[in-house]
Amino acid sequence: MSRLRSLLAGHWVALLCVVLVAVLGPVVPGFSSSANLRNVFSSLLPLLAVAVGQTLVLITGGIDLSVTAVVALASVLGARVMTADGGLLAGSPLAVPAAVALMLVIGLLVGTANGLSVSRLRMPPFLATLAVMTFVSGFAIWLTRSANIAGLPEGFRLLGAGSLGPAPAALLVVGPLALGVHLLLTRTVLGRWLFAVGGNARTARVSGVPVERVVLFAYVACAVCAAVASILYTARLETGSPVLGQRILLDVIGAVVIGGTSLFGGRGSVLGTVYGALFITLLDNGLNLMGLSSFAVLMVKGAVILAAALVDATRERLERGR
Amino acid sequence: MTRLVTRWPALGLLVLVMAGFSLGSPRFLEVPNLVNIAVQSASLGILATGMTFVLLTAGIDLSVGSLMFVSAALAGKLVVGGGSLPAAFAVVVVAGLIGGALNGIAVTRLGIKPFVVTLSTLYIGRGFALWLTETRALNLPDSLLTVGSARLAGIPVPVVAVALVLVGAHLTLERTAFGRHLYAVGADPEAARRAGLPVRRLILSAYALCGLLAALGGAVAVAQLGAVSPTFGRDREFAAISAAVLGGVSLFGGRGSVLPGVLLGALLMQTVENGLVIVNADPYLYPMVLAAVIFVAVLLDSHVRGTHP
Amino acid sequence: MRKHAARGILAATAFAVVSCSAPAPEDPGAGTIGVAFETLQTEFWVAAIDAIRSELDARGMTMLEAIADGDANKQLEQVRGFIARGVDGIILVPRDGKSVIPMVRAANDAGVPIVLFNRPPDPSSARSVAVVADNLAIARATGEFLCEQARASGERKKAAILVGDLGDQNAIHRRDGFGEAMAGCEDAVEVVSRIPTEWNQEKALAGVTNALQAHPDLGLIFTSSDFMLPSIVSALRTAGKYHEAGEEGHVILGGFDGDVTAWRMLADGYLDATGVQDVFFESEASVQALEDLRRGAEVPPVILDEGFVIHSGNMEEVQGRMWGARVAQRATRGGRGGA
Amino acid sequence: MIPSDRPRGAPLLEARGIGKSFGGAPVLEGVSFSLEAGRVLGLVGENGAGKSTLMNVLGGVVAPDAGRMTLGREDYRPRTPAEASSRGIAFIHQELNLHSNLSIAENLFLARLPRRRFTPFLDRGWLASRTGEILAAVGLEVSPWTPVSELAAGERQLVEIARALAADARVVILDEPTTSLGSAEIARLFALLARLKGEGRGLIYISHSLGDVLSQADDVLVLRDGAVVASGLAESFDEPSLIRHMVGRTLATVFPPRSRRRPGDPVLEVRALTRPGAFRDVSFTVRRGEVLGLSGLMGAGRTEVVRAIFGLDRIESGEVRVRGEPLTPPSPREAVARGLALVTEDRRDDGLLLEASVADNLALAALGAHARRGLIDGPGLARALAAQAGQVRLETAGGFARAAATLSGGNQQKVVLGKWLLTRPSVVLLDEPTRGIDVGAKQQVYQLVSDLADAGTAVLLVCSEIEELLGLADRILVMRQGAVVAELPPEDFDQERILAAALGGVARPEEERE
Repeated sequence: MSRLRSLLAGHWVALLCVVLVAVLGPVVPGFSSSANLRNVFSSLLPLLAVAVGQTLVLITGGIDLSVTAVVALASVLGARVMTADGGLLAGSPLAVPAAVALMLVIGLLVGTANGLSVSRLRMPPFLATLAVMTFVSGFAIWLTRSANIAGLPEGFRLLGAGSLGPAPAALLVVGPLALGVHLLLTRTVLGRWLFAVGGNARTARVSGVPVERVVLFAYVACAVCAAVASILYTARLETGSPVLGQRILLDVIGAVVIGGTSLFGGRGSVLGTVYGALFITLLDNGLNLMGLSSFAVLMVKGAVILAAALVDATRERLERGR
Repeated sequence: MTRLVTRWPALGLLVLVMAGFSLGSPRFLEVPNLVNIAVQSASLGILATGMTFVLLTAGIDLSVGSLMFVSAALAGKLVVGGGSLPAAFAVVVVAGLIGGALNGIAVTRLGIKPFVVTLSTLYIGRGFALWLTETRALNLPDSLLTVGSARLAGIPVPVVAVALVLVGAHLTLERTAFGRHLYAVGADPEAARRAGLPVRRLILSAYALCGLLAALGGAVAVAQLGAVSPTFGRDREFAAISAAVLGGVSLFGGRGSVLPGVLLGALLMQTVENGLVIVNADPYLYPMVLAAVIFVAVLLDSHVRGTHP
Repeated sequence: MRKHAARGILAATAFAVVSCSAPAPEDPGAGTIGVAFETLQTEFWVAAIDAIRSELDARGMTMLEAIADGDANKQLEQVRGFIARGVDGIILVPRDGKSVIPMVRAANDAGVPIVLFNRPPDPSSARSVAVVADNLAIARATGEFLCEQARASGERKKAAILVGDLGDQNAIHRRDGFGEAMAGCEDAVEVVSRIPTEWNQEKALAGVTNALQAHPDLGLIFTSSDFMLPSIVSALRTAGKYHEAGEEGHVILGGFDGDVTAWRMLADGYLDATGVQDVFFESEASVQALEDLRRGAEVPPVILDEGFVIHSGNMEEVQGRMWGARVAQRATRGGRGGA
Repeated sequence: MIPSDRPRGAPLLEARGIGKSFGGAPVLEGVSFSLEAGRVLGLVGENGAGKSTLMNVLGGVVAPDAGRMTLGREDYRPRTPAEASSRGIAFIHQELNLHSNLSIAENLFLARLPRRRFTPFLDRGWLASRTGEILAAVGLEVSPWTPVSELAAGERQLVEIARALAADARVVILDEPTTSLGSAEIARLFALLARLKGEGRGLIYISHSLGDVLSQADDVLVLRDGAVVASGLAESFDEPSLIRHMVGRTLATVFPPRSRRRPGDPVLEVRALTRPGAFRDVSFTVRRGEVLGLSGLMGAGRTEVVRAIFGLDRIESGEVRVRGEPLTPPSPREAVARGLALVTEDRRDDGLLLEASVADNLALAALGAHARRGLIDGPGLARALAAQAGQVRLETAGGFARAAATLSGGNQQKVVLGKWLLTRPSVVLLDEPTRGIDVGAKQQVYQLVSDLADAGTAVLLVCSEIEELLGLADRILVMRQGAVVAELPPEDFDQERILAAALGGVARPEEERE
């Protein structure tokens, strides 16, 4: 039942996306052009990577505010390794693989810190990850003394800009990632455990679910997803930046929640998150193309998220009433 | 003392932090600096008090910083246009109440989760205020600064304001039916409903109060600044939530206190920022030090009070 | 760092001479211009976008605006959006010189002329015109002027600097420029306090108050942006140290931007100097450069806004180029609030 | 206060022809009864018989479609719980309704906290003295400002009753008031009920414990499928007749026949298990095919021992062995891996994922067995679930996709049992497995326990209903104050002896129960 409901929620948002396209298409010049749809797609992918990770954490009933800091720290450290401007491995053929590996390891480490704080030290996720976010992003800025790092190797930049046939290279990263998490949630023991922990951690524990490890996994996976997004963002900008992703948190959580994942845990799906991220990206893109002033963009975005949540709440209430 | 510290980990940390800074600079423990800390904590203390009302109902208000900005912008426009300070103050109060009440209505009547509601109003409010101010800074007349830096019986006005708010909120929460009902609603809304409490109205009032205090906290800040810039209030919600939680307020509702809880939380955060300037720390260290203090405080708190659900 | 910038300008010049004539000529009159700003959080940027808007209006062009709110990725998306929308030109305030390169390249690929406003790109093969003020140099000049004031006072001053958001390149350049000036001024000034503000007035106020507590004899304050001047004034007033230049106990004040508050404080004698970027020149030059590019004319890759330091000594002659002064006078004439 | 000289026989609360349907399905049909002042009406019925809906109608939670009610002499048609309580109806719920973060005084007067005149502030003096009086009346000697979180379960139940007194309720409805109480506390509760009766209040007593109903009630009302199937003076019923009315058929024997089981090798060995403050030096062995009963009063440490064996709570010293091998590290995960299963006493918080589907709940503990390298074998799992549901006789309309929260208590318990049996456990720990479930479901649980033992499973059964232990266990241990004080072989099974051991030779206040 619960899964059916979240599935409905996901499809409902897909419908919303279609409506958005139908409304904006004729009004906004260039909106339905293939170039623009490619833009939407390439903006969607890194956001989706972060959002998919966040979905895992929200399903366990937690929240991870530190994803933005992971994006930033991974970006500068990865760039440090491979930049032609005095990077550790500048010019080496190993530079790109080593940098990518390091970026993923950053995700692993920060995720472990989050996960242990929540599972082992029993800190409330909101504050634990808020503190980690503040620390890690401060650390990233301190490391670079505010400077951005350019001179990234061509091979790395291709991850952001390259394409294979019609598909952007990033799709080859995010597609399998999303599919993997989807299969994880729907087909594996670990997936069921994630839902169980979010549904009722006490019951899960009594039932032999290794609750602490499951929670730890969710935070680690979430941070690694953020690191993947960091790779894409960094490649796309051809720059390692200590403030990369500083402002994406609200988009990420907005996307996941619009996609029908519960903030209280136990409910959510990757498909829903895909739709949610698509919706946010389309909205952003459409508002951008309209060239509205920045305050109008803020207001419209806020109002649309609220309206989406309202429709979702109403729909759910109707379903419950039945 | 030991008992006090185990009961209020923020107090122990505050003592530690103060001891550390006083070693770093002899000026830190001088009375004028302690007064500075009190003045600088005023706005945050008021915001965190408002946040406490909402957190007690197991809600959250992410729009606090945005509401600060909206009410300050409205009142600022009025003053710049020649309105009087009392009129501007009335605007602040009304704008805060209305903004908070709108959050409350969305939460209680529309059935949307507080996180999503206030996330949306965060965007909407900021957009609205930027539109109002044409994204320019509003420079307010000196008369406002005079109020902000005045002293009543030797006590700076912002400190008087925060003291009134803290004591008022404390009495409201501990000694009135409304306050006790908020605790009941936060811990178990279903049982509170069965007991005949007007649950929706209580939650709505909590958000309205939070909005009011956000606006007041903004006013206290503006009275000290003399200006409202487009970044006014940005990210203050996180500071307010942190201060409240450092003071022992639970994010899961029904637990926490304004005195000494929120007071300690706000003082701790502001003391760290103050001390770092006094000892002339590397600017890059600020966020890391503050994050570490918050982390330790929350860690201690969750161990003293048992685990979160 | 600065060497890089210089090299970049050279390289870009070379490229530009070869390539800036590429776009196909068309009717340069009407058209749609995408204007993407990294932020609007200080008044300087608002003044700039307003100036660009009126400049475009005057030429009958339509303006689309986009604010990235400090997020370079969002800005990349916005630029791509403009291109998809089919704009005739882009004016861009990049977050920094490095992350802007893919944006410029995207515009190049689409044949859309692009002008970088206020911040130069790092060296690359991407082609753009940059209308820039050298934040570092102007801040250094301001710092040097403040240094002279301190020397003239005859005592060694303790100084504080309000640093902007550490993630913002302008903030860093201004900090570094001031730092360079102070490095050559150790006889007269000792920097005792560096206050991070995250471009937040409240933090600035608390920071200055605290610095005054730590160093009651603070004699010089430099802010990385004029919009934080009210915070300094408030802190000084509360401490009883807000005095006009020449009065006993005057704290030497310097700023950057040249906004309305700075102009008033200069006029009243409280502010010693502020570094000014010529917003009107930059706006006009940017729009003109776009038109030239569209027409196929040659445009140098870097158009420099020299900027200047305004102080009581030169106020009469240069205030006409100080945007804060113009905004303030217009506001007074039009009777409009907001200043 | 209600004048106690109100003439007997005048109905205090009267309902005539109450009907209610949900989505076209009738839940209550033509229910009528009357409650007289100073009397106790016992209400029994299987889960789903309509008791809770009837109570919700009385409590103003749902409005009836048909019929009318009078309270005193006035029309009674409550629209909200608050209105019901202001008219003098008080509920004492199965799940406690107290706010544990508030003090006793605040709980008693929550919706009517008094103000000091001309101020917005609470009149704490009045609150304290009034609460003190009421607490004295219910025999609870603690400060009115004690947070409820610091009270034991039995004390909380007394606070619930104190709350009814504070509201000066004319009608007090008790819904399974004894489920969380030990025998001594039950005795105290019953004494209090007698007092309430004496004051002229009307009581409605709802319970699955038919013995309690028969001993406490003056009149009895039996509901089945939403209609009254029997009513009359309590004396005219006995347990078998009540059960007959409730289930609509005669249950030949309540407990499954004890087959000739031969306990085999020791499977679960507990050696000198100790945790100061909870239990000390507890040792016992459960063998293959044996049902070991664990008896004792509330707070004797039974639940604590069971949870510690399963690795849920800390052990200070001692050890647990499964098939001769020590169970280390003690964790639920390890316990499950070694073939242990635990049905906890708290179904909602420890047993179920309420929002998740029946299927997800059933599968939770046995996922590993139906997966290869972490990948779930969907069809295989579905087959196993269907088979398991059959074994525990789980019948749910709407199939396995329903949320567990929507099931009746009995079906929820079957889901929990099914979840564990799916792991093919060799040791099953059952903590109050029949609490709060209806007679039919109880019967099925008994059968399951018996079947398990027959199939060679070792069963440790914690149960407060001594009859159930007597009917199911092969051997009974009695705990008192954290220690095992008696072990009884079947030939010594005797209710009196067990109680005496549980109480530790103190004079039994238990007579009223019989």
